[in-house]
Amino acid sequence: MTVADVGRRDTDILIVGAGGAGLFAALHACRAAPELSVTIAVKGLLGKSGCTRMVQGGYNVALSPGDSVERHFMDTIAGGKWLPHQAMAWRLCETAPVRIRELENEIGCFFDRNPDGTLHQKAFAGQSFDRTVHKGDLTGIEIVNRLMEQVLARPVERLEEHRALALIPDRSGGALAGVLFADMRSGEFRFVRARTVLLATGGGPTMYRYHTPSGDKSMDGLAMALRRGLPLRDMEMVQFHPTGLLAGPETRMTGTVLEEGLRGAGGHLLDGAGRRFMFDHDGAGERATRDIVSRAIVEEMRAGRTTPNGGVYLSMSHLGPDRVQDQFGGMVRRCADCGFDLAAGRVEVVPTAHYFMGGLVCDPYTRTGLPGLYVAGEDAGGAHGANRLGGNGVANSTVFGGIAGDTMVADLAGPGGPFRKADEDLLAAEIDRALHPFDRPAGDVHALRRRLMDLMWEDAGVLRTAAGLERALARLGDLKTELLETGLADPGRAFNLTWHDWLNLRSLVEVAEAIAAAALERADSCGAHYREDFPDEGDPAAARFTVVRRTGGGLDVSREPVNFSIVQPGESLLGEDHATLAAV
Amino acid sequence: MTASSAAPRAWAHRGHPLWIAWLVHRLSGLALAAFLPVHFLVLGLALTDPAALDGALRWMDNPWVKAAETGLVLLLGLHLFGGLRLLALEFLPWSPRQKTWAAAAVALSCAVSAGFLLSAV
Amino acid sequence: MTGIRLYMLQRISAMVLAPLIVGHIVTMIVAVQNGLSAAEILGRTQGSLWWGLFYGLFVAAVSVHAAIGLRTVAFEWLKLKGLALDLFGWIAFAGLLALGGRAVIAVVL
Amino acid sequence: MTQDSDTLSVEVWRGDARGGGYVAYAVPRRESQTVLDVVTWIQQHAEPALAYRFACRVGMCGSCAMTVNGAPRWTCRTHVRRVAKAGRLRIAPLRNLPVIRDLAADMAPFFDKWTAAGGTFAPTATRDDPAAEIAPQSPERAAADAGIECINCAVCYAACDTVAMAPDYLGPAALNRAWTLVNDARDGGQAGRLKAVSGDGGCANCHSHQSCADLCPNGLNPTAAIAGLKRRAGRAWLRGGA
Ligand SMILES: Cc1cc2nc3c(=O)[nH]c(=O)nc-3n(C[C@H](O)[C@H](O)[C@H](O)COP(=O)(O)OP(=O)(O)OC[C@H]3O[C@@H](n4cnc5c(N)ncnc54)[C@H](O)[C@@H]3O)c2cc1C
Ligand code: HEM
Ligand code: SF4
Ligand code: F3S
Ligand code: FES
Repeated sequence: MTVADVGRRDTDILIVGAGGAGLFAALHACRAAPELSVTIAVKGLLGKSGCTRMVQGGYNVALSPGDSVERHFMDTIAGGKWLPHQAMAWRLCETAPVRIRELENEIGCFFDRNPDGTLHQKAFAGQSFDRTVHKGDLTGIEIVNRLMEQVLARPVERLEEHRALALIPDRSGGALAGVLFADMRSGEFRFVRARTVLLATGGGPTMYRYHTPSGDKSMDGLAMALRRGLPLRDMEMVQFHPTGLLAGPETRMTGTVLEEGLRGAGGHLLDGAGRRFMFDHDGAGERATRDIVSRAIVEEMRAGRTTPNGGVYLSMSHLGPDRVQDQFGGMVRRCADCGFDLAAGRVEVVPTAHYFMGGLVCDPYTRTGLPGLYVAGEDAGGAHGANRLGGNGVANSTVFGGIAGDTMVADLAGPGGPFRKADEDLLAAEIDRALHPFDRPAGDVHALRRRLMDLMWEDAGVLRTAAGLERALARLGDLKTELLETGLADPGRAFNLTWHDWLNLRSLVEVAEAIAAAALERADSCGAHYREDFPDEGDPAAARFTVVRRTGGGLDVSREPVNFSIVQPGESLLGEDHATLAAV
Repeated sequence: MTASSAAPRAWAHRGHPLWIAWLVHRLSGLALAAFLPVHFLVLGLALTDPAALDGALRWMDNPWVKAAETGLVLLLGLHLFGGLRLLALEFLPWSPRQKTWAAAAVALSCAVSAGFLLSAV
Repeated sequence: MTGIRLYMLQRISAMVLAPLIVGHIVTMIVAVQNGLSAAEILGRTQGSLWWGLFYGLFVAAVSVHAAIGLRTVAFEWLKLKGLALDLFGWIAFAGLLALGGRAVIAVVL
Repeated sequence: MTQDSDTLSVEVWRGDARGGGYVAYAVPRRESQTVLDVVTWIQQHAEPALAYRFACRVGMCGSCAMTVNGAPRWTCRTHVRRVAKAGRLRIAPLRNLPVIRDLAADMAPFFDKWTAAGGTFAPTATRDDPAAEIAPQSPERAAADAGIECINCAVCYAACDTVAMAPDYLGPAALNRAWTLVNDARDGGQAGRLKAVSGDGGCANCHSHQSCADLCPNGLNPTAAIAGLKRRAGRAWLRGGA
């Protein structure tokens, strides 16, 4: 394989990833500049991969008369423990109403209505107002199906089952020239040169034993950015959802999320002996926030009070099986398909890695430090700080995806957008890197993946200590060495899933190192990050976020102060009446 | 590997009652369409050769032919009532009791052909 | 390979056929009771405007209905396409209409 | 489920567009085990080159559908217990679509038809307007809602014999989507959509086999949706064509 064999093509705008961020960027770019060529490349099928599709709860947006952008913003900042990039969080809250109307009026989504025909907005944890727009508990399917239809109907070039392997800069290294892909179906390499590129591969902390995101997500975007030396922020901030399904080993059902509303509606968490334990940990019992419930469950698990598969029980039956069936039909059916009776029995659950708050450093217009590269969605860091509110994830990907589409077109119109000549040596090196496992003796990639998931769960999971994190880093180092000696049994590259499992694992290990390094650096507890050895929350006024970048061989972790550009800790954008309302 | 085929086959989506109802409708339609020209030809004999028509009709008194005719009426009934079921499905508001209607169509056609048989013997 | 035009023609003709066939079956049940004979049939039908119209309409409707049905089957099961398919449909229609028309004339006139 | 309860005998179709055949594997039985888990086990332990597709693993993305013991199913939410006959499974790619490799079918024709059926919302308002006020209990909205939770898994498409017999037929999923839009008061593309579903590959081809409704994992009823389209298209034809 040499660089000369690589298929090449040019496009004005290249979008990597087709979740909420990628699809929105494509639509906005098409609309802003129909004359430009837009290409969207995705690891799975367009509209059928990624997590936006999996959104259940809904979409936060301040629409009601009593609500306001300020209030949504304050909830976001408080939820994020004053760590969010305030200008980004503001843009998120400010643009969400526009995006929702766009989804409704232009894209064709139809969200649930009140009986009078107005949009229904429900309560979601951590928010001072009922502002979550939804479509039953399948909101993401409605959003992504409608976006997908719009993209399919436009002259957007589609590269499906194309895996991005590397960002390729120009010779100077100072700007992006394009992206190297593997066409997964044929196994061929393809270099897409673009005047501007959006990275929207959607993060996704799938390096934990229990995780919720889509199987195609393996942090490839952040791994690629890291390799080019770009700064990543808040990498220690991994959100765990307290109730992932625990169905035993060797089933892909394990880790998938059982919705928040089950606890909200009065579900009980029981230990292995059937004892309700949440009130030992928090006065709010099962209704405490995600991070608190997750920690409580892990403490029970550590104490050995577990179910047969090593978790705890979620029990709904005391509410009456009929009522549970009525209110949570979808969840009940899903459990039943997997062989569990949610309505009348108990289901084993465990905390599960759900969302990644960290990501590539960017400005509120999605520009990164590398000219030609933009980032949006879960790959971008900043908007959520130390914790993401339920309902702010899909708002984030759709808001900033659209902004990215507009910004890329605007920037192309200015001086900034020629086609650049790729660094051909780097291109060749990246191809070699992707082919690495084909020259090694065959080994068990899947066993290594399980080892990664175990070690991250144990040493860099819900509860963290310096010793554990140091152990994690050491174990990650060993794992990486072993991975590089582990090859593939099948030499064919066409639709070779095991090759992609290998590549996934490599991305995951590299990003896992950044997570552990950032978590070690942050010697306090803040939002989703909990250090048993430093349980105190720091002073918000002195809040500093972590920044990880790869320098030479190692990772360099630094801290930067939060710029309170809109509101200072202790202050609020809401007037007196607002504050009292919030207190009610 | 077993025998190579361009694409694997699937079968189990078939065979449910409503799929069978379709097959019955199609086969009965085809059978009727095959019979009708013959029927027309026989009747056309009245024009050219009335004696032959009588011969044909006498031949139809034969019990075997009676049985076959009953079969014909059954086919006609199946196609008629099956067809009415389809027309109702397509032009009336949706009814969740599709299988019941299909069964009713079959039952009705059996009743009608039984009636024919009784009156014929 | 069926557009809405053929579909509607087939459904409309089916709706026309349905009562006619019911009428025909009833007649047959009544008629066969006394045994069939050419004289009996012709006695009933010959010179009757009503039977003429009845069977005339029947033949017209069944020719449309069955021809479209046969065309569908030819497409789906015999893989006929394009011109061959349309020719097949028209021939089925014309054949049924001719044979049926002749039979009506025979029994009515 | 009789005999040997700790192994499953699984036959998997392997091959590509040029042809292929079934290969047998013995897979350990687990208490919690979906058909997707069986396929995954084979890829991870027995056949590293096995090609298949999945994403969400919880019945939301519609990527994982395959033919399981002869019928199309979403594999991530089909428990082995429900489909294995005497501990046997036979797994093949979805029917009515070209095979890429092994269990992965090419979904492109399915989505091309989705677009061809007018399955794209045509706006009549903009982001500057408030969301339309539409009563959820209005009959049109109820009709649209009844079919909206489609995950485009193509199970119905693979189950439909009419698609098999008439390859240009748009198929149940695309027509079901068109019907939800016909009932969407906000849509401005009705004329074009009606034309699309009235044409040669349109709703008139459906013979109401109802295999689609029988097997749709989400309990949707494309047959009823297509009947609705037939009525609309028929009425329009009577007005314009008669
Ligand atoms: C189960 C679940 C429930 C959730 N519920 C909610 C909720 O109720 N409310 C809420 O606000 N948020 C929710 N979230 C979070 C939300 O879904 C995500 O934050 C958001 O959708 C991310 O959007 P995205 O566009 O960045 O990424 P995604 O939608 O994940 O899309 C990423 C895309 O990139 C592609 N990709 C990945 N790697 C590569 C590569 N190497 N090359 C090419 N393409 C690649 C993927 O295939 C995919 O198409 C939920 C998440 C999960 C997992
Ligand atoms: C009694 C009145 C009749 C009714 C209500 C009726 C109804 C129908 C309907 C609704 C169809 C369409 C089926 C589909 O597309 O799935 C059909 C098909 C057909 N009919 Fe009839 N029909 C009648 C009489 C007849 C007669 C008398 C004949 C034959 C001479 C006939 C022959 C056919 C054929 C060949 C088909 C095509 C079968 C198919 O496409 O599967 N029909 N009929
Ligand atoms: S209608 Fe049902 S079976 Fe068909 S694609 Fe949609 S969800 Fe799948
Ligand atoms: S299976 Fe096919 S024939 Fe019609 S009712 Fe469903 S689309
Ligand atoms: S993997 Fe998404 S539906 Fe099965």
